[in-house]
Amino acid sequence: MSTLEQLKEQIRKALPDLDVVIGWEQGYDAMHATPLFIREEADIDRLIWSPLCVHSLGTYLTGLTKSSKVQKVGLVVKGCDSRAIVQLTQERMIPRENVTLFGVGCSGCLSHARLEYKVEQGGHYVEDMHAITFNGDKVEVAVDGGVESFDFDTVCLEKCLTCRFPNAIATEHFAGEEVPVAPKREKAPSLEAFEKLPLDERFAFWQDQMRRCVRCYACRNTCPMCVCRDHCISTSRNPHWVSQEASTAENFMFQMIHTMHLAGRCIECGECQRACPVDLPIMLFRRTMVHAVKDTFNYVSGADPEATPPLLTFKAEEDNINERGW
Amino acid sequence: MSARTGVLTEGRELRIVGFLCNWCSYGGADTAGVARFEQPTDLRIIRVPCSGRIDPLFIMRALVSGADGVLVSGCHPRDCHYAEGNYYARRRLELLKQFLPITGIDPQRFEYTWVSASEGARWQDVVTKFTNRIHDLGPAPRMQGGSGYDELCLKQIEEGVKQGAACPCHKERAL
Amino acid sequence: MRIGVFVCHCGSNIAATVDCPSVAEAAKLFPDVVFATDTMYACSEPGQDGIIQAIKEHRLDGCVVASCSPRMHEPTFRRALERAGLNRYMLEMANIREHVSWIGKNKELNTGKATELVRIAAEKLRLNTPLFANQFDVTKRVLVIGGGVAGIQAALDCADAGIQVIMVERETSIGGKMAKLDKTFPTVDCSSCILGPKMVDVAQHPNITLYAASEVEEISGYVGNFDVKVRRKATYVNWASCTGCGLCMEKCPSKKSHDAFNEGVATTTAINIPFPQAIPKKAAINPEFCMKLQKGKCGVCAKVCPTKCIDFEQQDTIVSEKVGAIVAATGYDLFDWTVYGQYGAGRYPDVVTSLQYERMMNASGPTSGHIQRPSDGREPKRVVFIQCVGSRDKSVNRPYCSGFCCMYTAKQAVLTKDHIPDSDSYVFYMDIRSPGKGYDEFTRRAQEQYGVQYVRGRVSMVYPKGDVLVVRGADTLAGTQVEVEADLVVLAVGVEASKGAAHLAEKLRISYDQYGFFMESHPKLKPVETNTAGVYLAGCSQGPKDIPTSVGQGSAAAAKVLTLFAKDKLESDPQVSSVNQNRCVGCLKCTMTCPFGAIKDVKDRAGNTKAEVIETVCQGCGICTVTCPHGAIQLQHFTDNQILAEVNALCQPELEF
Amino acid sequence: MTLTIGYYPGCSGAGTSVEYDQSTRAVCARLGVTLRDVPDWSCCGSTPAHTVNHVLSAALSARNLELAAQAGLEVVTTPCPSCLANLRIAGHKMEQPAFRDDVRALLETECETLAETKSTLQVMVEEVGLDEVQARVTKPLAGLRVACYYGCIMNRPPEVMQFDDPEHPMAMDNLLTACGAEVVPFPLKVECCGAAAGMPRKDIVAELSGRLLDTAAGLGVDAIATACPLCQMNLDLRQGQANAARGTRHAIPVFYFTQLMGLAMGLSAREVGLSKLVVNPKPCLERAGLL
Amino acid sequence: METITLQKPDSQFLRDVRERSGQEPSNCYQCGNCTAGCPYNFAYDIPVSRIMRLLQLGRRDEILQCKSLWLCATCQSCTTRCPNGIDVARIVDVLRHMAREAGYATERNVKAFGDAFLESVEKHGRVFEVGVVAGYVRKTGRFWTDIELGPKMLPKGKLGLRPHSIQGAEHIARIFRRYRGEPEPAATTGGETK
Repeated sequence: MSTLEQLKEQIRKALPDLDVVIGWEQGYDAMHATPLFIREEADIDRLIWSPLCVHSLGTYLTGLTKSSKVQKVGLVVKGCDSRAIVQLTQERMIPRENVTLFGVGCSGCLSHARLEYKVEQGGHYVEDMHAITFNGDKVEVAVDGGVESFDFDTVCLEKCLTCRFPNAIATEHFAGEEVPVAPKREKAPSLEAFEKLPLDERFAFWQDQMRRCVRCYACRNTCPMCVCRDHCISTSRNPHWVSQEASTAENFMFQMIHTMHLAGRCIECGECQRACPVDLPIMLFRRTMVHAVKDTFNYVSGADPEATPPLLTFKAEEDNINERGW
Repeated sequence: MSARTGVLTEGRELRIVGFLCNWCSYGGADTAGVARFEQPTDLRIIRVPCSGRIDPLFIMRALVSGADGVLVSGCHPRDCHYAEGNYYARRRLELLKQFLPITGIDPQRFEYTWVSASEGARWQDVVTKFTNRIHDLGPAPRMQGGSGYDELCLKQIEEGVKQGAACPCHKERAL
Repeated sequence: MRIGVFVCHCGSNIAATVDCPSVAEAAKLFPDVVFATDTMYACSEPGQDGIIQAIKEHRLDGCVVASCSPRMHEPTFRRALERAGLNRYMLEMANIREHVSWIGKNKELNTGKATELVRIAAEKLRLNTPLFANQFDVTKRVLVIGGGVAGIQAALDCADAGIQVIMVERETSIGGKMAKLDKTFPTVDCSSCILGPKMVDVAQHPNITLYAASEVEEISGYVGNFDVKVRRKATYVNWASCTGCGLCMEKCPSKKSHDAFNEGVATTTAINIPFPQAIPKKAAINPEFCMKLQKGKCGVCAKVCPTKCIDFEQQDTIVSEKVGAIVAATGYDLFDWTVYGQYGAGRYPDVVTSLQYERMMNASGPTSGHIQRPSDGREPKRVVFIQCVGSRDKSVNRPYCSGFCCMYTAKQAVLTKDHIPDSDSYVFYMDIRSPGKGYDEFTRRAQEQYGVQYVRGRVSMVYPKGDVLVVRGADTLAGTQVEVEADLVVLAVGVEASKGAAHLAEKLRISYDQYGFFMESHPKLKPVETNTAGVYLAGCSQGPKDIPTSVGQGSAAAAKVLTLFAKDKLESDPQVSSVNQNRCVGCLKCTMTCPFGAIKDVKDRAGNTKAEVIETVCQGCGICTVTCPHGAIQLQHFTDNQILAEVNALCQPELEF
Repeated sequence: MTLTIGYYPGCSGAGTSVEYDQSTRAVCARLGVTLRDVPDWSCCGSTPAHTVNHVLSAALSARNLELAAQAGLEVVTTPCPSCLANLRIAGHKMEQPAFRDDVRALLETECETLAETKSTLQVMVEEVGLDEVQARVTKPLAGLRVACYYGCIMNRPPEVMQFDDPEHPMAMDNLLTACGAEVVPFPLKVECCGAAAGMPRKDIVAELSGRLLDTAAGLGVDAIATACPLCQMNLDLRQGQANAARGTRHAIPVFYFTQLMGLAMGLSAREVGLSKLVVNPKPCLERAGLL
Repeated sequence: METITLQKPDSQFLRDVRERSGQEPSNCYQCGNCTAGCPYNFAYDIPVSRIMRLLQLGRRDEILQCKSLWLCATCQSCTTRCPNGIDVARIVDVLRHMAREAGYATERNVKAFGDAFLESVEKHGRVFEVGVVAGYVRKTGRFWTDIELGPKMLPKGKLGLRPHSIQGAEHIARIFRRYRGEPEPAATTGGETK
């Protein structure tokens, strides 16, 4: 039985006890998947599982579990998605007992942005792509009557290159085989490249990038860890951290709030950057903070439901904080 | 002492914001004042009850809004008036310090330290050292300009449309 | 909002280096500022009246006072505002003295800085709101830590006023250092004759509970409601039945035990009552020297004890007490003088400390008051006193003056002459510090009547030559080197904070200086208060002091306690955190970081979890405010918006120049 | 034990304290310590140089430290405390960049790496160790009452010398105790003997060394052990001058501690250069049954 | 005794000493410990603690003309025991340099001995003790200096009669020349001129 069939079977069995199960279905074209809300058995047939299933569905959880209509939720999760659930559980943001997780192992998801860039580079229009096949290490795209083939590593999400959690953790169900843990890179290549720049060039880069931010808050809305929802301090008057002025500096300040609020919490799902309509490389911020947390507190978020997040605790003698003799 | 501070007071002041806890460091700064320990004048102190009250975002806010340097000081570890505030502060501030370089903001522009209410001389030393450092770094670069659709961007769109290409924003396909 | 700004000259303290009128002038342009003026002394009566009058005249809603540190005069101006009918929290201060005028000489820069500090304060004030205090109950019991003369005085004063007192003493008897002294200066009256009755009063007072051989283990709570855990150390003697008969001491075969009370001048028995006047007069076993506890053999004391109170199995016990106030009177210890290699570093038996010398002179001491050289028991004929050993010496990190050594050295020199009329005494001193009633006359008498040779200069080295000690020093008044042969050398060893003081300070959450002395709230105006409400200081725990000053401070601390207890309810500081229940998402992260357990979870009407602050428990640190990602819990008077207003006031384009 | 270490004998080692040099080499050989002379070493400048100029003094010293480092010697030992002080102070002060530059200008060399200096006494105690010394003793110095005299600059100032107690050093006491001698506590261990004032102002030396001799005599010692050529010379060679000036009749032999160590390890009187001593050591050694 | 005018301290002198020694004379509180421990005090004309006091008062000439500066053997007693951590020996060393520069040498023989010593170093790279004595005698005319010791030392082989020069002697000599600011002999500096 394929992973998908197993998954469907598990959902079919569990569905009577659940109000809704969220998975993915084929989207508006061959290139995209969209979230699927399974409320009755007939919906199960529409479920798909492929590298197109990029969305971290945990982002719906905090909203859903608060709704009076929904009591029990089922969720299909990849490794990265499951870390979000672990982290939310740790922070007591969701009633974990009301959530049923259907885990899968994942060998990487498609980065639409990278694929589209490659297709455009090949002289095609993005709109002309009409089929996609995942064939081991290769991705084949039907475009303009021909087929373009790419190495999967060149068009997958960057997070998949460094992924240490390919298999969903702490789930009630698990479908298919476990995928071996084999990160291809130690550090994200984009971060490695960026860190080679001197400070002034980095600043100039962000000046340029932040100018483009339209403050649509897509990055925030899609973030599974952004639990404040209506009470985000980036859009409130009290407290009033960011002015409504459309300026580069205020855009940057908003990004800083998002980063600092994710310190010790970010599970690197990359949804923020994926959702960004102007493709701001904000994962550079996230990853830097994740590395800082790992180096300083030896802490990996979303890995252990029992752990205490690093900023909610302390040690009188910190192991790795060098106070620089001031 | 004046030999050390003289150079600075002759030049232009830079914008240095200090966040000090009320019980130790603010008192230490008072002690330095009572002892007439001369210091550079650039620093402006904001009093907070405890270093644990200092949100790293205050520091970010100051740096984004044009501060050339931010100095945070609290009670020495183990001496917090509220027992634990400086321990939390240390974790938060350390992460900020490590994060800053990715933004292109020189992490040297932010420092956190511990000064007790009795350490007037130490406070003088910290202020002088930090102010000297900020003067060595010079004024901080500022994020400038409006947001994505300011004139520059509009011009680019206009050009893009002329050439029949898609919106230039979407041209840049970052990873 | 209508804001008034008052820029204080503080005489010339501020005005000398800050152009106060132009600061006031600039302040008039700040948002909401409707009135600004400069004033000679804002804190003086006319100054305060001026503020009150301006509030009324200009219908002000709040005031900015630019003057000294808020740590100095914030309460003063808050009261002034209240007298004018405003809420006390509608005040902001700009510290333009300690942080401006006193640390920079450039008037132009100082004036600019002062103006900006006023601006910060005004911007914050615009967001201030009136705050009102809550009331809570007081436990009218006091904990006195340390049973020296300062602690005894504080305890007796409180107890006499009808307050229950818990006294905790580390040693097996109260009395502290004073109990060891022979005579006291400048009256040369017997120390134990004046202290003894007070010690007995402590033992017999119905309002005093004494825990000797005990230490404070843990303190939690807050002013009016402290929870204290006291560790009663095992003495291996059941004190409830010990009568202090001393039979065990007579029979104990382990007679080489360290005698801490006698400063090691003599030895004592493993089971002992430290001195005849000890309070409580109970025996205790020093386990280091007890053969039964060390090797399992002996047990003689248990056999001879008429009340069978020896218990070799005894363990430490913890008792809990609730108190409303705490007096820390932990006293001092002597500096470890053995770092002075040039004085023999403890190798020469005839070089003794001043406290050892007290025991040697004391009629109830090991030699019954006969001064004898520790090396050969001979009566010394030439005694050299060296002052400032571990005082005023930066090289051993003790730059401060220990205060009372000059006086006790003079006393000891005088007593030496009394004990041994044909003796000569020499005192090496740097300066004679004798500011006290009858003090300087006393040091003069030592020189004029008793013929003590005072030599102004330090001693460079002491070395043995035959059976005498050669003391080589300087006489800077004669301008040369001097040498004297001595039979006995007495070092006036400086004092330092008592061992473990810093550790206790951490438990009490009070500050201490780099030498371990507890920090008072204000060096002049609040000498017995600390920065932690309800915790007071007495005696040498705060800094070196002589007996009358320690006693005075003990009474002062008691007065502070009684003042606190004079009210049935205390007002809590309204500068505490408060939860905006609309914003709270019930994650309760704030409860995880709160050091005081001041936040509890409650359910709102819809059954959603929300955080709620227990106002009397909240201490106002603001850790929760930073923890909360949604800004739902805000520390009143230091809200995000208030601090942001200050940041924004400082960091904005128009301030560039 | 195998230990190789740089060796800086100092000018007096080739002259007035030839027996110190000789006995040091002999004892080291016996202990398995290989001494490699600093190639083409020159005078450290001694007291006269630092009384004239600190940079000149440091340059004269640093030349040797650099030569040693170039020869692959990380640590150099010198028996002479005066050399030791100059070499160590030079190294210490050259940690300041400005001072280092001044020295470079005189030296014309880079002074990139400089060897560290330790006294031979320190090497004996810290590198060789008391146990090792004790193990080599074949003729314990039993019955020899010795006062150990360190001189004023072997341990001072402590920040620079970083060895033993500045007021009550014990290294030599422990060393000679390990060799079986009866070491008496000598209170004036670090008092100055008069140092280089000998030639221009011998009255000073007579007074200061005289005091030391008086004190030692008062303790009833058979001999004094020293670790400094200048001290040894002042106490030994000038003992007669001190006697004359102060009307005393001391005849206390003054050894180098290495000579006594050598004797304890079975070296001959010739091997440790006993004949070079001015006050005849024979009677005291014979009394103690060591000759 | 002379009345000291307090208004006119030689503050330049004080600054020089402070700079060259790296020590702060105002840290001294006149406890006298340096004098107390000074082995040479009996031979001094001004005790070291008084030198410190005169230094605080800016009394340049009195200090630079005193004999004590020349008698100090830098035994470090004062430095080791100063309660204020002042390197007193270093200050005296610096004062001696300044006295030398100012042309004062109130203990001529001490200076002569030092000069003779350094001459020997400059010439041979190492000290040649007979040479030092000879140089000293030449400078002072004190032929009978320690002459009685000669017979004790010569037979013991302690006074080498031949100087031992080293290969690097020329390097040492260059150090001295550069120190004095003398030009190098043409042979070593030529060749660069165009």
